[in-house]
Amino acid sequence: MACVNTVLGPIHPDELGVTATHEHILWGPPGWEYDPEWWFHPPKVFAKCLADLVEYRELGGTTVVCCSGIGLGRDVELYRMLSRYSGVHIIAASGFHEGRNISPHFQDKSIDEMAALFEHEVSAGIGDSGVKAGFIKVGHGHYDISELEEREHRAAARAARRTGCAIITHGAWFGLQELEIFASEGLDLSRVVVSHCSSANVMDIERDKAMAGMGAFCSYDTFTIEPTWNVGSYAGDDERKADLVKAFIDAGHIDRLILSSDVNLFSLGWTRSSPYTGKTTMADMLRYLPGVLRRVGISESTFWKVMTENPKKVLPIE
Amino acid sequence: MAHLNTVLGTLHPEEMGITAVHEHILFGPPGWEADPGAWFKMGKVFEKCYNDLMDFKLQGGATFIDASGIGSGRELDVHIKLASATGLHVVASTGFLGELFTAPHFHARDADYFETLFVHELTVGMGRTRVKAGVINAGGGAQPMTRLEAAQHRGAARAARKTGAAVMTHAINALDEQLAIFREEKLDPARIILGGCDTRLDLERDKRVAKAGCYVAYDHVGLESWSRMAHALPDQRRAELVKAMLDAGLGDRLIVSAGSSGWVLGQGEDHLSNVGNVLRYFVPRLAAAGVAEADVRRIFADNPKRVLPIQ
Amino acid sequence: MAITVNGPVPDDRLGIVAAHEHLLYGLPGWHDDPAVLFDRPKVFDALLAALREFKAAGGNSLMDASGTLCGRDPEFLKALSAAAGINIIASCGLGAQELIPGYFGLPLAERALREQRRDGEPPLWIPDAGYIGGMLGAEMSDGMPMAGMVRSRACAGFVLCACSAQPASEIEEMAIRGAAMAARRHDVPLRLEGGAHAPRLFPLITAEGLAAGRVVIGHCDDARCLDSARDRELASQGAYVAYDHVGWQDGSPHAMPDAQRVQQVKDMVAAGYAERVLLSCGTVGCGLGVPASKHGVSHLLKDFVPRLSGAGVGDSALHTLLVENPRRLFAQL
Amino acid sequence: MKVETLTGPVAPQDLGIVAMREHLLLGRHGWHWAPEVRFDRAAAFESVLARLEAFKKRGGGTLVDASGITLGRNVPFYRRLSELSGVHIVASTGFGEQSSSIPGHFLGRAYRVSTDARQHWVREIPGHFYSSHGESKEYLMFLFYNELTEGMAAPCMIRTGIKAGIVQTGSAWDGVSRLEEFSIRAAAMAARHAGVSVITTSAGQARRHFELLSAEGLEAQRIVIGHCDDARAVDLGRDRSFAEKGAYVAYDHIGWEKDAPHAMADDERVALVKAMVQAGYAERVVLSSSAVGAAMGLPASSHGYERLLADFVPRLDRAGIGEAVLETLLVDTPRRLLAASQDEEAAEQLRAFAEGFRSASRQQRWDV
Repeated sequence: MACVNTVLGPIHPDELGVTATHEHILWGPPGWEYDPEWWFHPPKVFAKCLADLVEYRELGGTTVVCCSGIGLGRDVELYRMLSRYSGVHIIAASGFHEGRNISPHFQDKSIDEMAALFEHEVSAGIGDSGVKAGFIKVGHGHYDISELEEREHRAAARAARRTGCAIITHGAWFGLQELEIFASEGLDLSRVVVSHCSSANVMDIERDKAMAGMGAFCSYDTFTIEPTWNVGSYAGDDERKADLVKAFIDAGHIDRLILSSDVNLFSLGWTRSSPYTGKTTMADMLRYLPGVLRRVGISESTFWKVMTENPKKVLPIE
Repeated sequence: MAHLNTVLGTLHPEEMGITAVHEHILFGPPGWEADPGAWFKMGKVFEKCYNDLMDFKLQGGATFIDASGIGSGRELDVHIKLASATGLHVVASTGFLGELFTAPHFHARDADYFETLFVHELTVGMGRTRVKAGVINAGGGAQPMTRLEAAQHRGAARAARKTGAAVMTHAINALDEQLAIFREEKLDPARIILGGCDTRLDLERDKRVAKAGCYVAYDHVGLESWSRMAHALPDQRRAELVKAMLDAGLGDRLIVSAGSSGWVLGQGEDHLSNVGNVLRYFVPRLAAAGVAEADVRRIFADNPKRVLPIQ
Repeated sequence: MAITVNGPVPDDRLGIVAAHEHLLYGLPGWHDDPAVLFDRPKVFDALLAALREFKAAGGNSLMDASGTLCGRDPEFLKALSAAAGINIIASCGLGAQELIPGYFGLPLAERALREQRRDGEPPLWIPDAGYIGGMLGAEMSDGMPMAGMVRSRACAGFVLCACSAQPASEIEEMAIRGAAMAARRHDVPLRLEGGAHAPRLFPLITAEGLAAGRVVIGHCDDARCLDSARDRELASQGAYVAYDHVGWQDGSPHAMPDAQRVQQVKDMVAAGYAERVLLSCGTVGCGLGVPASKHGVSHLLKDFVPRLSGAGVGDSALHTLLVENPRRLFAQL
Repeated sequence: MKVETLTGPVAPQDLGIVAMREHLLLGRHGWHWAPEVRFDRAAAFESVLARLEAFKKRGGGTLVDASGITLGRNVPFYRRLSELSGVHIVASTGFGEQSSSIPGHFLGRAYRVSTDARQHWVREIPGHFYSSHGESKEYLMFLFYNELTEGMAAPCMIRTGIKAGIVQTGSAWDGVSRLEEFSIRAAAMAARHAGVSVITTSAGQARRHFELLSAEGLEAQRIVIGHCDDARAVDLGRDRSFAEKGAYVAYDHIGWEKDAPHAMADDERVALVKAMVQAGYAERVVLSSSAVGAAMGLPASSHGYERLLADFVPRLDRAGIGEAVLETLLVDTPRRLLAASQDEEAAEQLRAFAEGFRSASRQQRWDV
């Protein structure tokens, strides 16, 4: 009996509707609260996120998957308020991010301790809130999969096998190596979403086809980031990303395609966009992405079908 | 070991400091969600509640007891976010505020049901969470007391004896029946806070119950004569009441609060009173009425520290 | 034109309609009770199976009569309707006195206090029939409200009101007149729960200008107040009489054997009021703090209809009862 | 000359006996998300209060909490403990070892820009967040300096008026990473401008720490090399060389012989102290027990703060350390270290620089 754990309780997969599979409501490396430069006025941030989610819902979106892991901006009570007062289902994440963004408390935990933590958050609940995490987030840095990150991957794989939940990764730089680690742990690769396949510096259609062949989902989720935003590996003009998606669909892997925009409604301790670019939200993706894809020959109905059907294949927990 | 259940965990009584005993963040009768005319912008209201609490904190407050019972404005997520954002110790409470503030689902229930419900919320957690309530509300106001309110009082008394929490009543109209029920359930008077003692003024009654051990709460500070509530009266009268009780040597049984709410669900912004105004305006008024600084400290810090924690 | 949760459906495509069901039913405030377990995915699956069974038995549409506050979840009904391929027509309206929460009662109680207040106070807002009418009308035109002050895109398709045992209290009268106003303004059916007080309240409803052909008197098969003369009288005035607790044969005060209901229907058809009778099971798919019904929605088509045909009710009459009457209820007057 | 404690400024002569390096709460950032760490704040308050009162009963006057910013510091909690127990508490700012006390927020700055040539696509836009802050000692300096002069951060993004009195810093045992070097240099600059002392944590890189602190212009009289009694690196020569240069040496793990794997037995520590005293460096030695009041996810200490006065001082007596020397060790030296000596002119000059620096950082931050 499949279910999807949202912050307001489990729902039936049919209720997912249009789902943005790799978004962030709040995201920031742990420890930002120790840096007074980045303090903010909490109610203004809540009001801003609420307005963005309401706009997302008005444009047809029903579900947002917040991929902020433990200590990386996940705030379950805030998500419950946002979900309740905007009508959008929000799915919270367990797991971490890349190695250096794992909080110091968890850095020397063993594989089994991390697996127990993830399993607890998905099956029992996050802290005292009684809210269950919907999936596990892992990630790796730009240069390699470090020892800590490999531990995190193996722990996530074991927890995912025990709980039946999905794994969403950060970073496609070493996507194939990640899938080998998951396969060595005996995880069914159709439960894995490899994200940021459309990062500027790592577009590689052969790798994506190989991953899709192994059953994993490829998430092209850095679309609405303005090309002028320079730093980091996500920028890059959207036309090249749209061509990549078209090639992926032409290769017959449309059922392994995930589209999203990896925006931060509010960044904790850093700023997602420089002063020269606007602040995009998921609503901008629903407004902007169909046009970008239509120009490379992908119809709008295909876009809405992908946004509705594919997340329903990966997010539900058996 | 005496402790107070806040929405962020436990708290040692010594850390309570100046306490707002009978306040609300959101307050209103159940069923307001059905009427879009009563809807509001949650972003604006959250900011207003945040500003109210921060104003209270900057006036010197440290602990905030939210007296909205089940279904009448108690939203755990709002409490937790405000507690973590302002640094105040916010305590959520269980119990109901009377017939009109009880949702129909609970109308046909008896005292045993209420007892198990309150004990569950005080010891295990509220709703699906494991966040524990800190205080029990026993509302009422109907004269004579209705069956449902009597069952709620009885359930509250039994839960208080079982868990060691304090009971906070909200209206003085049916005082004799309330005290009869508490006596019948053998609830220690020192665990009872009689709210609303400044709605129907009777100094002798206040002295009588204070001598019996109950705490007398003047908890409508700020509801001046221009307010539309039936029991509004000038704050000067309340200051005189406090002075009279102190002169009678009953200062250890006094609680003063504003009974304010950040947002009244269904009626909009509550201009009547503000939790920060108790410290900003009423404390100087007490000083002008001849109340010593130590007595003010006793009313706002020592008395709540003695009655509210779970013994 | 019938307004379903997934948009308007022409009345001639409604097919067989179950006139009074509860997919989710709970007293207002059930969500505050930790003892009430609402496992949403499991309930979704169970109701999906029940609706598919109803569809297999030939059913096409279903009128959910939970009203605004009693457990209705618009997004849940939308997804369920889409998944099962069944038209779900949701309802709005306040139930009987004991189901109306304090928000509507508080201003009236406060008005009693008000007499002692001095003059010059700002006016106290008190809800009246017009306000309730506007509130329910918005549910049918703009969308049903969800928890969290958000309107769902799903709109309500008909209005319901109810009256508890004693003569209607001030709030109930306000709710009934409000519902009638909303039904007239949006030209949708109105369901009055409880046959006992129908004769006294029917003129109150039609006084608001609502056509008799839009009024459904529910629960006329209540064992506590069976009255065939009253049914015929109401039918003659153009209202619909609903025998909508088929299958509730034991375990509750209003229960009675289905055979008796067969007789009731036969009498009405014999008396020539076949166009004024609606049938349904009044099942509770998922009880939120209240007991669910043992029988399912398909009990009407699988068990009751064969009984009726066995008892001599012809196919054309059955077609009228199950398809024509609901169609005419929603059709252009 | 005053000492910033949690209950406000205190005259140095009122400090009494000082325990130079203790922990009230100790937990690595992230403990609150770990389900296995059950932190009962009321019980923790009670146990820490009991240990403080025992310390006070033994004659203790002041206690320095050397957890730094990210190891579980809770300023309102500490202030109430100080008010109730009567013990002056001096809180500390600064980061310690990178893996345990510098969370990811600060790591991003050091790594992201300092990577090697493979980051060819990083185009520098002036004023953009990374380029203006990466590898910036001044940024961390202001983080510590503001906590020493304006007030420490309470755990809800609010700056309290309670100032830190000392800076703690340090690095991993086997080496000093890039960000640890920045935090040590920043600690030295902040301490120099605020006129307070610096105490380091692990003695594995003691000499490197001393070089970095001195390189930033912090005078030796303001440097305390901590944990010199770590069994893995006991070196009397090293301690003596620090003492000659005017720095201080802290033997601050008294009482840990049972709990910590690489702890030194108290008797050996007595011999160490005796050797330093006989070498004439009595005013350069500082004693403490690094006891933990309440631990969240880290090993707690079975001994309390009174262990220093109840158990170790009698051992020193028996070993022949005179009363006058004990007075120096426990009262005079800490008083000199904790007395802040900030001159107004330097503070004013720094304030002007700070304003320029802060406006640069705010210019590109997106204000909500």
